[in-house]
Amino acid sequence: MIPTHYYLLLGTALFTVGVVGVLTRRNVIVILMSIELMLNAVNINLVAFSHWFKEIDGQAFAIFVITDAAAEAAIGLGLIIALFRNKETVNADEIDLLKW
Amino acid sequence: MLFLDYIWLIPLLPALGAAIQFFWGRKLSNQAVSLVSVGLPGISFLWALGCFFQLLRLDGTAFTKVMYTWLPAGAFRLTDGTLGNLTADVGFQLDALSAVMMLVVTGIGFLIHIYSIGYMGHEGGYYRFFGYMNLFMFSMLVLVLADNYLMMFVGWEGVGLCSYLLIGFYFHRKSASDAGKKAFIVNRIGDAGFLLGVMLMVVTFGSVNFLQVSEAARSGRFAVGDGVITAICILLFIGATGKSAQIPLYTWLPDAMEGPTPVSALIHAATMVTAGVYMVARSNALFVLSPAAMGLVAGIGAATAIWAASIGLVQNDIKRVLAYSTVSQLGYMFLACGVGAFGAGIFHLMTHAFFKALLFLGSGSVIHALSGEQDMRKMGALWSKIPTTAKTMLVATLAISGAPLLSGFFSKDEILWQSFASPYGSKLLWVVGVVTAGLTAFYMFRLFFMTFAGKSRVPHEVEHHVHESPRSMTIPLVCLAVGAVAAGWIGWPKALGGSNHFEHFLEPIFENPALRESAHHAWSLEFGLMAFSVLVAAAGFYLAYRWYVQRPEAPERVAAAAGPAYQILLNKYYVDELYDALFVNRAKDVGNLAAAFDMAVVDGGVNGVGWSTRMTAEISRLWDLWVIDGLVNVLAFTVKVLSYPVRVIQTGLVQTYALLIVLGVLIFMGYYLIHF
Amino acid sequence: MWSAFFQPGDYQAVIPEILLTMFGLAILLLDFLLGKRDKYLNAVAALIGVGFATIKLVMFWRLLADRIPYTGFGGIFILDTFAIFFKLLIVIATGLVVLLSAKYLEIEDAHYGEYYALLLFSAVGMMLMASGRDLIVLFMALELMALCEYILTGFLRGSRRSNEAAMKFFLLGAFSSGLLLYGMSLLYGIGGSTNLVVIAERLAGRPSPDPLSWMAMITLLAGLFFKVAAVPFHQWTPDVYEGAPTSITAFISVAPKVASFAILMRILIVGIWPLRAEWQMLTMGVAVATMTVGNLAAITQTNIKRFFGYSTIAHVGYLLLGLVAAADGNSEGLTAIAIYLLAYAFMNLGAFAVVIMMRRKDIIGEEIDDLSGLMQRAPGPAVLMLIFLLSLTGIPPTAGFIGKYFIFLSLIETRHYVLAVLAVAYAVVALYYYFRIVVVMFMKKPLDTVPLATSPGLSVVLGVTLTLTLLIGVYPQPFIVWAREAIRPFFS
Amino acid sequence: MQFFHDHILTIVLLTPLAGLVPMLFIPGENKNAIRWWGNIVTFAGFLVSLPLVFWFRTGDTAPQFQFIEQVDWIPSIGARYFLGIDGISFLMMMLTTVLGFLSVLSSWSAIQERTKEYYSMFLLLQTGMLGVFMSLDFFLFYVFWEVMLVPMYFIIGVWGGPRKLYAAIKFFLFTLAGSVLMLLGILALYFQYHADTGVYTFNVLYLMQHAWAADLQRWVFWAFMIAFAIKVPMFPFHTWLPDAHVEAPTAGSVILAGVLLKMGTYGFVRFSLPLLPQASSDPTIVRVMVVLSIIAIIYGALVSMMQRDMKRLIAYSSVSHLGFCTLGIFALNPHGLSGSILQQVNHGISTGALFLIVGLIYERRHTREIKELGGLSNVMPVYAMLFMIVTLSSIGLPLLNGFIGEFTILQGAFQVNWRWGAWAVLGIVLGAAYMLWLYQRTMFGTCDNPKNQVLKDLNFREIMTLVPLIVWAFWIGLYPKPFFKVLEKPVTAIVQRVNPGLYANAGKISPVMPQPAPAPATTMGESSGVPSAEHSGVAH
Amino acid sequence: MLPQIAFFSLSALALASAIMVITRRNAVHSVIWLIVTLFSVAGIFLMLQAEFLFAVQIILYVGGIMVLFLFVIMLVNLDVLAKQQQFNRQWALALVTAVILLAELGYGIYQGRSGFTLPPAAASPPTQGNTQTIAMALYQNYMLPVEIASLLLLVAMIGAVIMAKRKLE
Repeated sequence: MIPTHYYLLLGTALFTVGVVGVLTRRNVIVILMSIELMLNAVNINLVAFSHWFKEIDGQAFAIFVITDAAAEAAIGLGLIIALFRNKETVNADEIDLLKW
Repeated sequence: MLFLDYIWLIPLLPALGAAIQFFWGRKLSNQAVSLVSVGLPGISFLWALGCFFQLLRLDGTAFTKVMYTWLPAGAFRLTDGTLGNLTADVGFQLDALSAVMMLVVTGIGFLIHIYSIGYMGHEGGYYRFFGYMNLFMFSMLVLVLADNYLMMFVGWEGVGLCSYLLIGFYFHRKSASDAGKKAFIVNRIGDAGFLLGVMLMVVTFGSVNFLQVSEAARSGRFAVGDGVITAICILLFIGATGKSAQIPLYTWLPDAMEGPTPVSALIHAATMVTAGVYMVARSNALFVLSPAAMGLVAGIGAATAIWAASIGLVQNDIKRVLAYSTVSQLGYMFLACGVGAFGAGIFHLMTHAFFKALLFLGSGSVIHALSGEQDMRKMGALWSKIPTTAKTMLVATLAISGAPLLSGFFSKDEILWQSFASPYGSKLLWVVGVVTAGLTAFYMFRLFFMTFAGKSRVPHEVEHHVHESPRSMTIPLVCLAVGAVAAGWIGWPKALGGSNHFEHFLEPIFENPALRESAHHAWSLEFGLMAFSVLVAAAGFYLAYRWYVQRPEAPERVAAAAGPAYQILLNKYYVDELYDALFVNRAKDVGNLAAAFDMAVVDGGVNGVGWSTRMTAEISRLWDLWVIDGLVNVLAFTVKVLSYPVRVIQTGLVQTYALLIVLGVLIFMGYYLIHF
Repeated sequence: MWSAFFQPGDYQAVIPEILLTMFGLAILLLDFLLGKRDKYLNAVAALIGVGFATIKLVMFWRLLADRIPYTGFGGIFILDTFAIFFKLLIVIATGLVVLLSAKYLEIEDAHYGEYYALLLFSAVGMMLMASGRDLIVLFMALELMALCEYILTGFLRGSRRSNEAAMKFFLLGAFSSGLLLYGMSLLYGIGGSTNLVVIAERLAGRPSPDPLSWMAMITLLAGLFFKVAAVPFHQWTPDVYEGAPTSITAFISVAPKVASFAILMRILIVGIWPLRAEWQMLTMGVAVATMTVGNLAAITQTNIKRFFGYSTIAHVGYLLLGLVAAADGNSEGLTAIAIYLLAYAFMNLGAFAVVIMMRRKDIIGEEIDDLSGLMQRAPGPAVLMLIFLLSLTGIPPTAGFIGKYFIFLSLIETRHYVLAVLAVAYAVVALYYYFRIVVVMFMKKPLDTVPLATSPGLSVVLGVTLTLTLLIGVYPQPFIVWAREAIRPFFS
Repeated sequence: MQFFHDHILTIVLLTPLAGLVPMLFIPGENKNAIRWWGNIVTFAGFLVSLPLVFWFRTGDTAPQFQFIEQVDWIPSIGARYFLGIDGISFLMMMLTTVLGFLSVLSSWSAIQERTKEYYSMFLLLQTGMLGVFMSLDFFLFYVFWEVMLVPMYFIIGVWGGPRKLYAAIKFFLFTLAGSVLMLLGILALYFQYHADTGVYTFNVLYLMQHAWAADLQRWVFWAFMIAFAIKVPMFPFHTWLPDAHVEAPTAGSVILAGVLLKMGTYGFVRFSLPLLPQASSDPTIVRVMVVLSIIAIIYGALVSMMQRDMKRLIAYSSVSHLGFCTLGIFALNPHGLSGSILQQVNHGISTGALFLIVGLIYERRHTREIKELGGLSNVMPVYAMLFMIVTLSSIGLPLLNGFIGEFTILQGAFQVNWRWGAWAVLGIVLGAAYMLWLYQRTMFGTCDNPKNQVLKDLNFREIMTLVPLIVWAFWIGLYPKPFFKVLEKPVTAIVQRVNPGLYANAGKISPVMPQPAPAPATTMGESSGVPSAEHSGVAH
Repeated sequence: MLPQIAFFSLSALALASAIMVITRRNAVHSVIWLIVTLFSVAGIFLMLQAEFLFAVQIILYVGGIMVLFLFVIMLVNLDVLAKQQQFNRQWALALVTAVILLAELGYGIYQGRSGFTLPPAAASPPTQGNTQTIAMALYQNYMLPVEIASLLLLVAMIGAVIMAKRKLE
């Protein structure tokens, strides 16, 4: 029987990896993937809790999170394409027209 | 009691004249102007006479008429803890004292108005001159007829203003307007003292009304030598020194000679400058309660008398000589008041009004004849050319030097005698008085001889059209000459078998138990002193005769011999320079300093609000910024400095923002994990 | 079994949302039928939808005013006066933005039906945010709103600025919702349920100190503060404001703020009320930082949209102060937030309406200097702008003052004197930068003479916002009553 | 008529605002029509306020506050539309209506561009100022207090001199900084009153009857003090004044000096003293206030002596004069207070007139540099005469208004501590110095500057802008009794609140003055027809 | 014993592949590694008796989203990218921050573990299968969110269309 907080720690670790990805990678697509990582981490938490509580809400929540992830992915990739059309780049640190 | 009931007409008529001049004067012809502005004071003179005679029928009781409540300032706490209610009325009080003043002012004022018609005939701003003169008459009459100190202060300030305006009448002359300003501000300093005195009086007596105050003072609630009373008296006396040009505030009077001569005669000889004496006499009930104050008054008076006389010895400007003699004579009057002889003081005030006004008008007539020349060294041998002026001047000179049986003789000797005999008096004061008498005789005759006797030093282009003044000027001279001779007789002393009417007339106002027994000195002593003083005066006359008629070159030698002393006298003891150095310039410096301070520090300080903890390196650069442009720029700069980090982190890079978000979370968590 | 979960009332309770959704879908279809110059009919349709929704909401209000709220969908959805108040605000703001948009989109040559559809959908999301009482509902609604905003921000596909803004907004938004989700997951773990009420009960029972719940709270609040643009989660605001189409800037400067504050209040006051000591501390720090950054940074801005971005941040700071007071159980704090939002919505939309008028064919008109001499060129808009700026500064008798008044009052009542003094000090700073615009408008010479863009829609917006800005300022009585009624559910 | 009588305050308050509406419909280029309308409206404003002079009741039977009007405004926070005047506000009001009209009249030829906005701003300003003096509800008061800032800002900032923007924003920032602090103070009182009585109210009369905790009083006093001191302006806060005055157009300066500055002193009299009696009579606070006042008196005088710009000079002289006012207030006795209030009116008259006079010469010569002028009395005798009278009234010459105020203030200060009197008297001397010096430098001497030799003397309109003030000055100087009667009751009430000791054992009367002391007036607020209590529906 | 092994191997795999995701130079490789991560997470779900979720994870994520990613990568494929610097300037700072974050979160959870180790709330053992339960939950308790989700997906679609389309009519 695995104690619940093991799962939580795993989730947190995964989450952090995602965060690192978002903070450090230049490629917007990879950033998007990192965000997916974060969401997955959250899902682990949710499911772990739901399993521990022996009730279903957590899993339902996870489903919604996945839906949201899908939607975000769609829009994000759309934006990336539009951006790519406009300025031939997918590097996060090259979109700095707006500052100060 | 027709006249008394309408006593308020006396000040009001001149005021009316003034108003007319100010509003329509420019459109009126000179005749109309003189008609209005001389006629109205004339009427008020007649009215004053009427009042006077009706007053006599009231045998000694004061007549008061309250017009309306002027200043109902409301409730307050007296120093003795009782609850008072300060109200000052617009009211008039006519008793012996104010009656004398009233007559002097209206009478002599009237004459001088007549004189001015001729004297100012050719001046521009004729209407303005008479407007101011009438305004002065009004203020002076309010001053002497008021029934409380505040009303008196009204007149007090009013005359100050008029003297300011009249001294500066030739306002295009800078010296004139400067002199005017000086006069007003020096007066203001005195007035400040007066005001403080009045305030202290209010919190002490709860009233400013003459009768109530003196009643309270005589009621015995206050011991002789009471500190508060002394304070009041000294403060009031400071006011008096300002107005009556006593040490240390006398410097404005000689400068005041910048004004037209009639002004000098009316304001700076006959009436305004005596206001201080009048005020002290008016407050006699207070002064007798404070020997210290009395001593001060006497001391200052005596000192001023001899001081000014000594300066007068060497002045060459005819009017300045007269000015210093006025200061000195005023000193006499204060001496009299100081030794408790208020009656004598007022008596001298009256006589002095006659002969000094005469002297000024005479000198004015001389100046008129010499078409504006005031330096005695350019005069001489005018006796034959302007005889009337010369004769009247002679009378006046004799009177002021105390030649027996002329007005000056009686009043001056009364004072000398009192200063010798009165319990407040002392030998020293008497000696000073006598010496001053000698000096007076000397410099007055010096003036007379330099002007009328000897050989003519008048430049030729002036010489040939030297002429006697017109009627309008000579008539007043004659009238005043008569006064100068006869005015003294109403005060004929007992020592010479007279029955001092004047004394008795003023008795009810100055009744002072302390002086009752001062009478029983041997008349022989009084007579002896009298004779001595006459001799001293004669000596002064003789010296003047020797030097300025017989051996005109003598004065130079003396001056040379005297050396520095002469210079000091000539430069009036350098007092003006001293005051400039001490006060006037300092005040300006402080003003400059304050202005600079304001620009720099205060503004800067206030602008520093919100700035507080900027890096000190910036401050030096910012200082100018503050001083120049103040809060707004500093705030702007502050904010720019503050918004600098904000802008730096606003890099426009997504991941920086994300990092900041995480950092935020991090910091909050850290805070809690550490804090709890 | 069926009826165990649904009362027929449940669907009635969401009729406004349904209406808006329907109209949104209808517009998507209608758009195909419309020729290039009939596109304004989309706007009309949207307006009709908004109108119906408004009417329905008003009816709800009459129904529920000072009664117990209606909870549906098995308790995950609550319709109380609070929700209705905020929904009304959201719907009206949306309507005004629709009015603003038509002319602007024509000038930008981006007049498509999807725009209005998305506006309506995001409005739906916001309304559900206002009345969700369950983490899942709140999250989904939030995402709905957010996604629509991302798209709308990037709606001018041709413009790189718009594009960039959308990208940034999206990345940061997704990232922050990741944080939010993490917090929610922990909260769920702590509470054993996604229902705020249950969570509150469980939280109250937990031992203290309780690092786990702090983690949950902080990550959750980080997500929410991001939405309301509070420091240090604010940085997307100026960039997005500048890049987005002006009408959308106006929209996201008002409606999402309202909705986000609704959800913030719901979660803080209901969900994690037991942790109020902690989140008060947090909010206090954030509020001060937010006011400081917003006010100070606004001074040096030259682009007016960016300027309003920072001014928004400053206002958020004031609003958060209301929460600080509320943490001490002071109802005025929440009333303050409600009224402040009310006032803020109208004055800000009004100001943006004037800014939009500055956008003319081939004149961007987004620099502050473009307003130079507006008084000579167009007295009407200039004076209106003046009034809105006064209101934003908080000078009586305008709406902004009433809002600030309640904030100050709540702070005084809860004895946060230092905060109060700080707040008023920043009000003075605010005067300084808002009046920079006044100076430009009234005391500088005009630069160009091209007449301002006008349209019936804009006029209506200006009229409405002006009326309300002044009305709330001069006769706030009814609004105060409503606001108090709105926050009653939290304190009864 | 009855209606007019009952609602006169509202009518006076709204007349300018009502006049503003038609103004907006006059086409901007029709300048003369706008000028006429502006003058008509302000004159009407003066006329409608005139009946108060006859209707205002004095004496013991009169209520504390008269012409009370109150309507519920924001019941939910207990704010009311509550107007009412006592003697103090009555005088201030009249000053406002008169000066308002005169300054508008004076701008006829001075304001050439953007006339319409100018007059509109003035009408707005007029309403704001009147509101401040009338309102007895703190909330209402604050609203008016802020409202009036905006038009003033524009009057300075649009029609002002070279550094107008700086001066305008400085004015606005200073005043706002103060007034927001005041708002906090108000809220503190408001909340405390509710805490003590369970009633939310801004009703000043209620708050005045409440007994506040000492430390609360002290804090609130400082909050108010800063707001009012900036407005007055008292010594360290005065630096905005010279800038504002120098840059503002003539009429702006007139209103600024004549009315706006009074709001500070009025605030002290109306709110600080009766609301916070312990704090206001606290020795240290009194000492601070008095010292600041005396510094202001002397400092202002000295600085103005050194100014080269006429307006700056007069601005600093205002600092000095208002120092007298604050000094009188914090003497906390009837003489000090009534003198102070009277002096505020006087300052409005004299300094207002002085600014008008400077404006007249500025219109002709477009300079205010003193050294540019000189010997003007040769070419402009009428101008010179009027200037002289105004100068005299400003330096407090008896028979003119200045003296009455200053003497009474000094008397009041002297009663508390003779040193205060002594120091303040210094201010009078210096006052004479700088004013006469100014007069001498500008009016006297030879008129050698060719630019000055061609100057025209005043025309009828210009004379008419000055005459009313001069008449008023003489009225106060010659027969101030009515003013004292008007002030007697409110002043007594205030003194009884701050300094009750003064009337203790009033039976003991000085032997010198047989008149009885004024009967202690009824305590504040009662007999002013305030409804029982308004409870606000705050749901806690 | 077995669960432990499974758990640790799965988590190790998940983390390792996740790190690979964020470190790969070529985006396509990242996608591949991400798929690995998703699989292992799916395994975790399975361990937690969330069969339905396991399925969803595989089908939706791996089958849907990841394909989408690959498409886009192909679409915007720039070989320059592969040669460019992969990490931005702040990476070191970011790394440190993230580690601290991990530490703090970990600490928090570790502190809170007591709440989870005690025997879980005795909920009724599931009467029907996991899928059924979820279905009941979604279509009964969470009807409203489901509808929102539908709207959400619609919006996503519209958005994707607007953004990705070359030009709107």
